[in-house]
Order: sequence, then C-alpha cells, then structure tokens
Amino acid sequence: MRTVLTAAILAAALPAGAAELRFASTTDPNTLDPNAGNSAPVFSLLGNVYEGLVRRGRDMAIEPALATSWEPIGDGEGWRFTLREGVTFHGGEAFTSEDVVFSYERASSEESDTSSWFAPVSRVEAPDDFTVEIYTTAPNPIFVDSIANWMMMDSGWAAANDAERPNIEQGNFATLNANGTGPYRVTERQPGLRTVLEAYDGWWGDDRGNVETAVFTPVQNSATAVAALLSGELDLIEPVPVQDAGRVDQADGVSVIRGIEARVIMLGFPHDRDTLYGGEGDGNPFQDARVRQAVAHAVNVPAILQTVMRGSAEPVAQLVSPAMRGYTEGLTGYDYNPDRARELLAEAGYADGFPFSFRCPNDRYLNDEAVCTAINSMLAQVGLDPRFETMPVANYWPTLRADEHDVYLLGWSPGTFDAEHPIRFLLSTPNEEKRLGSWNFGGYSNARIDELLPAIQSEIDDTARQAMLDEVANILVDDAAYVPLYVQPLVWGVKDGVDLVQRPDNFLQLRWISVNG
Amino acid sequence: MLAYIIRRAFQSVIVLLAVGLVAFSMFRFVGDPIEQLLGQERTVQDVERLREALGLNDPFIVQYASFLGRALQGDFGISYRQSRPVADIILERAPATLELAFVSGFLALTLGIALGVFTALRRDGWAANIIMSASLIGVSLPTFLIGILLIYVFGVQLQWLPTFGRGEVVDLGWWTTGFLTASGLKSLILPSITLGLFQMTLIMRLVRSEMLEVLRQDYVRFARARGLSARAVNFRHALKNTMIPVITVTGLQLGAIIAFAIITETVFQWPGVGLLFINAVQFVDIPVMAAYLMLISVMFVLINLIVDVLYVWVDPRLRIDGRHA
Amino acid sequence: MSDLPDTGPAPETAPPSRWKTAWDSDIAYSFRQSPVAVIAAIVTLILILSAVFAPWIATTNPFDPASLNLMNGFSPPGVPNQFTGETFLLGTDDQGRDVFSTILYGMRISLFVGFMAVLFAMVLGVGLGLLAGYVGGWTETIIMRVADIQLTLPSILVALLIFGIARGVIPIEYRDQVAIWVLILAIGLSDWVQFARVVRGATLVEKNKEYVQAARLIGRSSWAIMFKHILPNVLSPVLVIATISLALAIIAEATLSFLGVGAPPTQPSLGTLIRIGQDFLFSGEWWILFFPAVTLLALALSVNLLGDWLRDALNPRLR
Amino acid sequence: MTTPVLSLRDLTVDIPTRRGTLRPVDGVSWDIAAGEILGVVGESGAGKSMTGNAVIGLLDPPAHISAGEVLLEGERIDNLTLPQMRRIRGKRIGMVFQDPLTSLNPLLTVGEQLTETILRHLDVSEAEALARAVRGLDEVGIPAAKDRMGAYPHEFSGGMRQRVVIALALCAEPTLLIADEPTTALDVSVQAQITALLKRLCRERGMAAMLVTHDMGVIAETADRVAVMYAGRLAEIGPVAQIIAAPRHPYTDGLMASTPAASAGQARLRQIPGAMPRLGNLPDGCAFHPRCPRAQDPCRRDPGPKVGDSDARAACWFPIAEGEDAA
Amino acid sequence: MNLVRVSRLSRVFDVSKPWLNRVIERLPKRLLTAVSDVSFDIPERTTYALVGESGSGKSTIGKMVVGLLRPSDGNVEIEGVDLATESDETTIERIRSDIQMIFQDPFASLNPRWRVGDIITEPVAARGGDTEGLAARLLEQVGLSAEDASKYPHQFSGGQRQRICVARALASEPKLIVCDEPTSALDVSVQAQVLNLMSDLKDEHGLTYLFISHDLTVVRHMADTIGVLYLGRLLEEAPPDALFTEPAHPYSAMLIDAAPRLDAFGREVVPPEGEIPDPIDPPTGCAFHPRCPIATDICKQERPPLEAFGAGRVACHHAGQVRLKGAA
Repeated sequence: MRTVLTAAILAAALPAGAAELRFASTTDPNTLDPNAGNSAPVFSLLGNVYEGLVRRGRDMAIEPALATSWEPIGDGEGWRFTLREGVTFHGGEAFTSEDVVFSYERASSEESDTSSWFAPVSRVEAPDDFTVEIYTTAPNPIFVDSIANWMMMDSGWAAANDAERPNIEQGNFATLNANGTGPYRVTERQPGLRTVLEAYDGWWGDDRGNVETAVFTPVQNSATAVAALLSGELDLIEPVPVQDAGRVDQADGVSVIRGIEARVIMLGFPHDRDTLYGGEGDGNPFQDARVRQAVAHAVNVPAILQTVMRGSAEPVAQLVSPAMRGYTEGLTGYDYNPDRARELLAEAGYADGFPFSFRCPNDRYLNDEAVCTAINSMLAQVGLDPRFETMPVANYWPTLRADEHDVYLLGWSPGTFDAEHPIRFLLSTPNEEKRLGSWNFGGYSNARIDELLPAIQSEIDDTARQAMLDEVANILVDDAAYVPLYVQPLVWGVKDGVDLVQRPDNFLQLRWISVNG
Repeated sequence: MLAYIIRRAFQSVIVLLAVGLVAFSMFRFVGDPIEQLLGQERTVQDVERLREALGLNDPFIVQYASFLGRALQGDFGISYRQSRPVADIILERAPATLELAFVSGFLALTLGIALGVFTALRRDGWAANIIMSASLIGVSLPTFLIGILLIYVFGVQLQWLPTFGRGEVVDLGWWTTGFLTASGLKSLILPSITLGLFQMTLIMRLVRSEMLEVLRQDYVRFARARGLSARAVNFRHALKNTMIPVITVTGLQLGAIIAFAIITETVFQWPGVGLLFINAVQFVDIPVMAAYLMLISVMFVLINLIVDVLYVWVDPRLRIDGRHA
Repeated sequence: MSDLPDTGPAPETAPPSRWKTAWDSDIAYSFRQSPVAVIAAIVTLILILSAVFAPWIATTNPFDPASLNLMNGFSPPGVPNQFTGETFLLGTDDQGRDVFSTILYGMRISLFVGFMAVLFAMVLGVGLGLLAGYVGGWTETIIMRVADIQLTLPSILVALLIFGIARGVIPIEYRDQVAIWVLILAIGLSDWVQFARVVRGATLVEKNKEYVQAARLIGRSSWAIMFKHILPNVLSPVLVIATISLALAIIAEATLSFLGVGAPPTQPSLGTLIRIGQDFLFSGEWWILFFPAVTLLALALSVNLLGDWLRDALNPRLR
Repeated sequence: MTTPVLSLRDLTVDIPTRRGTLRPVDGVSWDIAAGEILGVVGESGAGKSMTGNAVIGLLDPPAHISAGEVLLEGERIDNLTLPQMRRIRGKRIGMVFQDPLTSLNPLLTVGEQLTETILRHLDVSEAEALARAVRGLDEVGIPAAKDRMGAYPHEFSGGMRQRVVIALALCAEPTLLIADEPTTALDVSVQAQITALLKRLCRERGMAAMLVTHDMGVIAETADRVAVMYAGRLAEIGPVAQIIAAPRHPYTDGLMASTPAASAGQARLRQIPGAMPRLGNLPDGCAFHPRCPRAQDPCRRDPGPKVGDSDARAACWFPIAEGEDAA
Repeated sequence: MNLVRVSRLSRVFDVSKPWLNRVIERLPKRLLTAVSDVSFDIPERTTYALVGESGSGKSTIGKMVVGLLRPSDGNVEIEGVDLATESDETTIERIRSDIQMIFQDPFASLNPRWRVGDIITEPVAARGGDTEGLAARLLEQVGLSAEDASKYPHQFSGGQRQRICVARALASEPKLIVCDEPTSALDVSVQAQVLNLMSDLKDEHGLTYLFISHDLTVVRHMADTIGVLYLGRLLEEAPPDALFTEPAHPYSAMLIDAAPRLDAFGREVVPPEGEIPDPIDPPTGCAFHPRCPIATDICKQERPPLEAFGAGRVACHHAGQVRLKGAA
C-alpha cells in the first residue's frame, strides 16, 4: 500500500519518468555551507538544495520562494515577508519564521562569508510563525534582489549538529551535509570527487523536470570534460571551451547551449599611482583620460570576439550585461580606431609610447590569457610598450591588492544582478570602513559617482534610479575609468534530449531539466 | 642490518625536515589563501579575522614549527579549501594514486624488464632495434601530450575507454578500489599507460645495458663453458645479477612515478593525491600542499629503505655482518 | 694480460691530417655505420640550424606583438584566411601568429633553455660530483644528502618553487628578460643530481688510478688533480648524460609551460605552443598542436637517438 | 694408435673488422692424448686463449672458426649447432678461467652452481647430484666440503675459489680440460698448490688437458708437451724436456732466455727487440722475422716451413740446431 | 751513505664497520695492520727490493716512502729529512723532486687524455721549471722517438707505455725511484727490455731504486739487497745470492721452492701448506708459524726480532735451520 502511494507521488512529481543526469563543471563547491562560501559554484549547487525567501525565475526576475509575498514596512524602514506554509526541510522539520531569524543570524555573523549582504540590515523580527520583518538602516529598494542567495537553514538541525555558525577555517557538520527545503537533497558528498543529489519528494513546488538522481563531478580540465561529453560519459558539462563549441555542436548526440553571462570583462588602470609600477621614470600617463581613451580605441574588441571568443561573446560599454537590472540602453563606447588612439597619445604627449606593466590572470576567465595576449599586441600596435605578464589567480589577486600593477584585466559579475553592484565595488572611492570600492584596485575616484551611489541605493522609484545609473554609465565612458570589453559567454554542452534552462548567473537548476530518451 | 636501518632512518628524518622546510618556505610564494577562501563581497575585517584564525600572521618559522609539531602527531591541519582534516582527505585520495602507481609501476617493471632482457639477448636483431628506437618516442614526448593523445584516440575517436576518473569503485573499509569493477579496470588503462610509459622505457634501457654488461662477465662465460642451457645462463645467472643495479634505479623510478602522477592525474582527472595537490596549489591550500610533500618524501624514503633491504636480500655479499672470509 | 688482439700502437705512416684522424676514428666509423645515428644527427642539425637562423628563415617575427594581426587567427595551413586573405604555410594560431615562424622562434627558446639548463646542471653536477668523489668524508656526505633531498622533490615542484621565489624577488622591469633564466635555473637545478652521481662514481674509480697518484706524488694541488687530471677522464659519461638531459630538459620545459609556469605567452616556446595548441585539439584547428608537437618529437627523438648511439659508441665495454 | 682426445687440424679463427679481417689463430694443429697435458705458451696476443675458446665454441662474435677442424675423440665438433655444443661443454670438455673471483656467480652458492651443472649433464637424482657435488669439492681439496656447499663464492679465499672452479669444470667428468691461465691471478705458494692439483687430477682421471699460460716455468713443471704460439701461429711444439733443453725456433729460445732466472748472474737480460706485432699489421712471411736475430730473405717472404717430426716440430727457415748458441 | 732510512715503520688501516653497527652488533673495531715495525736502509746508488705475496704490505711501504701515505708509526727519512714532519717548504719541495715512482699498470698510470709530452714534463712543469726540449730528450733516452711526444698513451703498447713512465720518473732528475711491480703487467720479452733499460739508467743517472715485486726471479736479477715481507713484517733481508742459495727463514725457502722453474721439468713439487692468513687477525708470535714446517711453541708466543744473520738479517727463532728442497 505504502509503496504504491510513494510511486503515485513520484509519478506526479516527475512527469516524464525518472532519469539520471551526470553533469560536470570545472570547480567543485568548496563547501555545502551556504554561509561559508560566497561563490557561484557554491550557490549554483546549493540552489538545488536550499531555498531563500525569494528566488530568481527563468528570466532572472525575483519571484516568491519560501516567502509567498513581501511589502515595504512604512516609508522604507524595511521589508515584511509572509512565509510559505507547509514547507518541510529534508530532515522532516517544518519551516517557520524561527528558521528565518536563525538563518539571518547565521548568515550575518562575523564568521560568515555572506555578512556583507546584511550590512544595510538593522534588525530582524518574527511577529509570528509565518511572518518576518527585516529592518534596514536606510530605504533599500534592492534589498529583496540582494538576498536571492540567502538560504534558509533549519535551526534545530544546526543546533543538533553543532553547526549554528559557519566555520570557514575548521569546517563543521554543515560543510559536508546539507538540510534545505529545496527540490533536491544531497545523498553523497565526496569533496572534489563526486556529489550525488536526489529528488526530494516532500518539496512544496511542482515546477520540475524528471531528474531523479543527479551526479556531479568536478572536472577541472575543460578539454577532458569535452572528451567525456563526446564519449557519452557525461550528459551535461559547463563550460564548453568556446573554441570547442563548434565541434561539440557538430558532433552527433550532443549540442551546445549558448548564452551570455552576467560577467563583464574589462581593463583597469592605475589611477592613483604617482609613478607607474612597471614604468621607467616619473609620472603616471594613465592619469590623463586621453591615454585611457587611447587604450580603449586601441583594443579591437570585435576581432577578439571573432577569433579568440569564436563569436560567442557580446561587446559591452558598461560594467553590467544587458540581462542585469539597471542596464543603460543605447550606450556606445569606444570603437576600434588605432589612428585615433595614436592621435590621443600624441595629444597627451606620449607619441612614442611608454613602458608599463600589463597583468592578467591565466586561470580565471574564459581564454583570459589569449585575450590578454591579443590585447598586448594591439597596445603595441598603437605605439605603447606594455610589459605583459600572466599568472594564476592565486598570485594575481595578491599582487593587485598589493598595488603591484598598472593596467590589468578584471571580470565582474554583480551578485545582486543589479547595476549598483559594480558601482559599489569598482567605481566608488575605496573606503574600508564603508566597505566601498573594495575591488577598485586602481583607486579610481570620482566625486559625482561617490555622491550618486547612496542615492541609487535608496531610490525606490525605478525611473529616477535608472537615470542615476545612466549618468554613472556615461561618466564611466567619458572618463574611460575602465575599458569594458565584452560580456563573458555561457557555453554549456549537453547530450541530446536534455532540456534545460540556462540563466545568466550560470546556476544550474536541476528542477528545470528534463531528460528525454 | 639494524644499524643500517637506524642510520638510514636518521638520515631520512633529516631529509624530511629539510624537505619540509623547503616546501614550507615555498608556500609563501604560491599566493594568498585568503583570496581563495572568501568571496568577492568580503570585507577587510573578514580577511583579518581569517588570517588570524589560520595563523597566517605568525612568523614563518613559527608556522613551520607548529606544522611540524602537529605533523608528528599525525595531524596535518585542516584544509583551507575543504575545511576538513588534511589527513582524512589524503587517506581518501591515496588509494586512487596508489592503485594507479601500482599498476603503472607493475607495467613499467614487467614490460621494462621483459623488453630489456629481450633487446639485450637479441642485441642485433631487427625486432630489438625497432623496440629500442620506438621506445625513445616514449621519452621524447611530454607525459601530458601522450595522455591527451591517448584520450583523443581511445576515448573520443574510438570510444573504447573512459576519458577521465576512476569509474566505479568498491569500498573496502577505508580503502576504495577500482580493481573490482569492469569500469574501474577500464578507467585504469589509459592513465597507467601514460604514467608508466616513461618509466618503462627507462627501466627497459637500463635492464638492457646492465644485462649486456653482465653477459660479458666471466661467470656467464663460465656458466656457458659448463654447458648450461641458454635459459639457465640468461635467467638464472645473468638476469639475477642484472637486477642488482636495476633495483636501485627502479626504486628511484617508482618514487618518480608517484611524483609524475601529478601530471597524469591532472590530464585524466584521476581523483588521487596528485590532483589534490594541483588543486591545492590553485587554491593555495597550504596544509594540503605541505602534507602532500611530506607524504611524497616519506614514500621516497620508504622506497629507498625497501630498495636497500632488497639489495641485501638479493646480494649475499652484503649479508655478511662481522664474518670475514 | 689479456689475450685478445692487441689494439695498441698503430703503424706509423705519414702523419694524417686532423680531419682525417677524426674521420678514421672508431667513433666516426661507428657513426657512419649507424643509419639511425646519421639521420638523427641530420635532423638535429637541421632543427638547430633553423632555430639559430630563425630570423632569416621565418616569414614573420611572432615575438613582435606590434606585427600581429589577430584577424589572421586560425588560418588553416596553406588556405587563405577568410578575413585577410593571407596564406600561411603551416597555418596560424589563435593570435594570428604564423605557426611556421612561431615554431622556429619557439624552438630557439626551447633549445636555448635546454642547452643552458643542461650546461648549468652539468657545471653544478660535475663540480659537486668531483668534489664529493675526490675529497670524500663530510663533504661527500653533505653533497650526496643534498642530492637525496633534491631527488625527493619532484622536478616539477622544484621548478614551481623557483618560479614562485623568482616572482617574489625579481623586480618587474627585469622579469621578462629573467623569465627564461628562471626557467633554466629551475630545470637545471632539478637535473644536476644525476651528473653529480655519475661523476662522483667515476671519480671514485679514477682517483685510485695510478696517474692520479703520480700527480699527487709531485705535489700537485687537489684542485689541479680534480680539474686537470680527473675531469677529462670522467667526461664521456657526462657527455652521454648531457645529450639525454638535453632531450629531457626540452620536454621538462614543455611540461612546465603546460602547467603555466614556462616561457611567457608573448615569447612562446615549443612547450607553450603545445599548451596553447592542445586547447584546439577538439575544435578542428589541429595544426596549432600538431606541428609544434611533431617538431618537439622530432627534436627530442633525434637528440635521444644521438644520445643512445653515443652511449653505445663511448662504452668500449659494449663494443 | 689410439684416437687422441683432442685434435686440431689447421684451426683458423677470423675476426672480420672494418680494417680488414684479423686472424688471431692461424692454422694451428696438434693432438692431445688421454692423460696428457699440453702446455700452450705465448705472450699476450699470441692466440693461445682464443684457441682454447675456439675448441669449446665460446668465441665472441664476430670471431669465428674460418677453417680447419676440431675433433674431440675423433668426432668433429666445430660444426655442431649451439644446442649440441652445449651438451658437450661441461660434459666432455671442462674449462677453467684465469680469475677465480669473477668466474663464479656471486649470487649463487657453490652447491647450487655445482648441482645445476651436474643435473644438466648427468642423469642423476637431485640427492645423487648433491652427493657428487660434495665429492667433487672434497676431491679438489676443500676442507669440510659438505658444510661449504651452502657458502657463497665471496666466502672463499682466492686459492679455494680456484679449487671450486676446478671442481665445477670437472663435476660432469669431462675427458678434456682447458685451463686458461689458471694460476696467473694467484700467489706463488697457492699457484704451486693449484698446478699440483691439476696434475694429480689429470693423472687420476686419465684426462687430457690443455694448459694455457704465459709462464714457461709453470709449463716446465706441469706439462708433458709444450706448444709455443706467436702471433696466432704455432711456432714450435714438442715434449717439454726437449723444447726447454734444445729449442729450435728462435722465438722459443728468446722467450726462455729473457726470463731473469735464465740469466741469473748476468748484468743484462737477453731481450727480444721490439714487441709482438698487432694482429692487423702482421709482417709478411714469418711473423717473428722483424725481431729475429737469424732472419734472412726467405723469412720475409713466407712463413717458416715445418721442421721436425709430428712429435716435435717447429716452423722456421733457419731453426737452431742442437747445441748451437742461438744468439 | 744511506739515501733512505726506514725505521720502525708501521701502518694500520681502520676497516671497521661504522660506529653504529659496532655498537648494535657488538663488533670489535677491526684494524688491518698492513705494515708492522719494518726497518731498513737503502744506500745511495743501490737497488733495494721488497718481495712478498699479496697482502704482505710491500706496496704500502712504497707509498709511505714516497709520501703518498702517512705512517701510523715510525718514520721514513730521505736524505735525512722526514717529509711527514718537515715544515720547511723549500726542503719539502727539494726532497719531493728527488723522489719518483713507477707504477705497475702502464695503462692506468698515464692519463689517457693527456699527450705524452705533457705527461712526461708534468713533474717539471708543475714546479714551474723549464720544459723546453725536455720531453724529446727523455723519450730518446728511454728508447722512443721525440715525435712520440705529441701522441696519446693509447697509441702505445704496454712496454712502450712503461718506458714513458720511466721517462716521466726521470724528468725531475730524482735520486730515488720507487718501482712498484714495474714489469708484472708486461710480457716476458718486453719485461727484459724494461728491466735492462732500468739497469742502464741507474748507472747513467746514479739512481737509487726501491724495487717492489712478487716475482723472485726479477728481484734476484735487479736487487743488491732483498727484503722478504710476510703479513707486513720484514722476515729476512739478504743479498740475492745468499738468499737464493741459503735462505735463513723458512718462508723465504718456501717461496723459492714454490716458484716454478724452467729447469725443473718433471719436478714433483710438494706444494706448501695453507694460504696467507687474514691480516686483520694475524697469528700470534711469528706470523708464519701456522704454515712453518719447523715451528715450535716459542714461535706461537713470541714474535722474533730481525737480527743479523749471515750476510743479512732474519727474524726467526730457528734461523738457518731449513734447506731448499730443489737445488738452485
């Protein structure tokens, strides 16, 4: 009797017959603790296991998840969430406001890697079991957007397993185990080797495909992953190297799904140095906007996209991709114009060029080294003298942070999927206390942008807010503070018969996958 | 013998300490672990707190001393990347590497010795010459390229063999083995060829030259002069004597197999300690790197010790202690 | 007291020219008799010469970033590029570099790194081996234990270590010029042990020979005995090892480049080219991997074959 | 007349090299009867060891027998296949090499090396082979032979090792023994022991022996007949007493005269000028003529004719007559 | 006048296992006494020969005389100077240039990578002397031609090489030449040439030889005085004729009897008993007693001193009581 019942439920939950999905990605999430790792691989995997109050739909729009609705409290004092009833964790406990408060305390704790999300929050209250009120220090129109990856944990489970706080350095029970409310639960976890997810029958939602079991294997070497996909050992890989996309597309039984990612690749400049790090003699030519504009004109982005990126990426003139909220429409950047670049250099007094350091990571972004090698040639072609160097990201960030750089390559993916995010991290004058400009390695400083940022953050009216974002975007172009190059492409390889949804945040939602045949 | 082992062990400890020191001093240049541990939205306070918690603010020598102190108790610390005890991780990964190294070493040894003997006995034959020349291809291409080519041919084009990983493994207590499943065995083929090819060539060439040397010895002549069969002369007399120098070099080569496993494991995504190490370098996971290096050194020292014992076992001239003819 | 045919004094006729003597020597004869060695030598010579004269042979200078046109990228061998219409004999790579020219220049780097690394390892290893073998005692113990430690650390790790340190220590303005030297140091340091071991062994044999005693007798310094008397007599095995090490060093350079710590991407060596090329193995641009790989194979194989022949030729016991 | 144990008929060994063919053994003929010891004497390069190796078929390629015959008890053995030859080596011809230290496999016990040889050639049980091995060791004068079976070669002294080598060569009871410089590496007192042992064994077993050495003194004390070789050719052969008392070939004469003992009391030794020619550079005619005080025109054209009878003969144009002073 | 004076010379080699092995395996220290309390003098322009079997310490004495080895005890004086204790550099240099050595192996004693001319003149060149025409002159003196100076050693036969060694030994115009088995690697006919050459040179240059050999006949031919060594001890010292006709020590007699002789064909030798004992653990008393046909109890207990006897000296409790078996 019981078996029959289970089978009936299963049949209802999984429309087209249970299927197994074997998928691979380059990076294994370093933890299963949603507060111990603030990175895309962690959220991508855990997004199938844990849920937040809100989530992003297929189009990236915020939609209800564990909260069925929300509304501002008063005049921007905070937000009130109404929780979904009848939700149970994988362990069987019911989900209530107590868990939300616990999850807030955990995620915003000192030990947490996600505490910055809660910087605007002053307090969290739970008036009843299914209502939660989150108060912010200032009106915060994008707060709901910023917590899409804030995952709800079971307070009882955490207490029972001594995992009430995340522990990045030592690890704890939550590092290897997960207990969420999401459509999949983790049944096996071997870090770096294999993670098995199985469909959770008690999930509250119904928007799901037929993947019963999903086996995740990290495969660092993308070429190996491609080989495994081609030989049928894997059903889905992410990413397919752009140069292999054509081959994969042509191969029998597999195809490529392309999209654009949230990540914008750009060049950064040393704005606040008196002398160049890799230069000779005094002075910093990059403080002259004409020099930066010359660089922008010198880089032949279409050619890079055509060859190195195989036509898979889109050029961009601002720091966010068109899929992000707050994207400025109709903005044009600098075209490829080497003559103009030479003119600008001559105007600035550097007709003969000058030496400077040009640094790039070689294991961080898609084809980063090849892109930089191409840029290096292009800079040399307008008479500049870059001293080009690439290194693993493990060395790259420390050197950037130690200010050992002139021109450098940077990719930025806004965690909030909002144009405000890069302004806060990349364009604000660096300020440790206010946690501003923490990735603004060049020390770019513009009073108008510093003034606009708080206004953008608290403006509730979308039109007014967009106007301010547009203004910042235009300042960026005029000033050539950074040279945005392109939006990094998303290229997944799948076996035929696998239907899926590819979102710009590169998260893999198993519930949207159906395996046919 | 005992004195020998004690002296060896003493030297080994010094070697281990030196390796540890060298390794540890190297880590400071690999990068900053904090960058890999915290996400892009972390704050300066987060960084500082974590640095302090990980002991990264201590002077280098203090870090080394505390690492050594704990290592002596079998505690290699907690992996930065996985937030788990390094000892657990290494134990978990070791079977994969050891099985791969074992199969490669076995291939290298058996094929190396067999082909070495063959080419020595048929010194001027065309087959021997072809084997000798062809074997050089094995040492004339980088390991990673051989791996990639094997994957391309046997994995992608012919689709005969798996391209990555260990296949299905069976748990035997804390040990996991790929020997008991068909997919596990199939998965072993390409990586072990890739890893063993180079060593096989070296062993084969060494066996050949030592064998040629031994075949010229008086006692082989004398064995021939006594009318012993070709089999007895070549194997009972010549091969056994050939093994003495071969054992030493082979020991070193087997040690090298484990070291070379880094590249093979990277190419084949073989979930062993070599891959673990490369990941650790990528993520600046200092405790894992340190433990790996110590492990390699210990293995090397052990292999050396085994070689020495074998040496004595094979060669009766070394067995006499105190007696004098 | 050997009863074998005497190979001693040669009959004295008119003193032959130096060239004639060399041509007549046993080594030269065994060389002429070995078609494999002759072919290997020819291939090696062609490769070395084309590397040395790369600037005159190559159609472009791939190390000059200003001369590259990215749009030439991925041109197949002998087929005009779809955008620029230019044709390249062996095609172009992802940066639009002519593969033929890049191979020539890359081989220059590979050979330079190989030669210098072996030279470095040889000087260090031979020096220490001589010292250990001749002086003995504590000097020997320390040198040989250091060699043990060296063997414990896989060469790749040694190279990574040196790379890391160099990056931390060397100022940026020198780093580009120095990168190659760091590579040489890294490969050389991981290779000196076998020279030291062999030379030490040979020195132990030589130092008990009577010509050394004769030199000691007249009061020659240890220094003079080591370098003037013993050194020339231990060089044959060193030569063999050096040849084989050259092939190994070229491959080590390729492996390091594969791990991303080799030659800078703007001055690709053969190894860097292979690393770049292997990204395009599945995508159809086979020539980016194929030609450099074949060149590397040809180079390493012919050097190895030469070393192989040399080992047999210089080993009188196998004659 | 009984068949000799070993007969060489114009035995010639060639080594093809790139500078032409070397001929280390050139037309050597002699017989050795059962129980007889033939001493083969000559300086380095004379071809004496090569002759021994040719008899037992152990020439290192490319050296090979290019002409002539080797007959063992009347039966030709120089044209046998390798497996056939292996049945003869050890079984019918025993061989002893110069250096007892390197002749024994260091990794096998003396007993193992003995029994493997016995089992190879004799159809006996393992126990019987063991017993025979012990007897063999006992016979060559190894004390406590039974206990020493499990000993390794390095545990024996030089003289004892050579005794073991002799036991090994004789354990399958061959009819011919070839001893190649068996005492050269030994001290004088031990050398005397080994020569005495060889003499005794040959006599007891009625075994023919070919004793190769460069030491005329050893021959004088051990051999029944002596063959003097020079540059691959047989210079002179005959009974020991006759050769020593009245050598006919000037080389034999010079060889004996240049040993210091022969010149006892004289201020200067009698020396043969020059050195033995290289094989690749043999003079025409008699190979000894450039060093020979008696050489005349015919010597430079042709090798010396054989003089004397089949028992004692020399190859010389101008042999020394009995009682004549050679110098 | 004595050019060389060797007094109470001893040399001990430590052949023990490493310290740790001895501690764990409870092994004693193993000392090999290669030379034990040997004294002799060599008058100027004479040849003193040391004869003995392997392990008798003859080469060790030779090396101590030329200064290649330091004595453990006792000393060697050359022209009244002990090189081991002398501190004056010019005296050391002077004495050193007065000593030369000729080795056994003509193949190993010439550096194969050097030209013959350089080899011969090295003893002079190393001291900064004038080498103009020296090589040619020396080569001709030893019966080779001046053109040979530009050749390499491998182009010569064994006998020719030994001549080159002699030439090198003569280069620095020494007074003493220590010859360590100079002809034992040579063929008999060549040996005669080299020995004759050495005799001629001795007269021409007024040389003194310390001649080391295992070959009794060679020694008998060359020496003015012969010292017989056994296990590092000097057992007997006598002029050759006296030694060979009436050896006073049983060991000397045994050696002479055992040596094969040309004129003794058909002789049935009763070979000597036993072999040379282990020098690490030599017999008590007289080292020869276990093999001695006339040994008595005293021989086992007391080491006999070397005392004058007949024309020479002998170290035997029963000196002169043996007879040779064969007639000399």
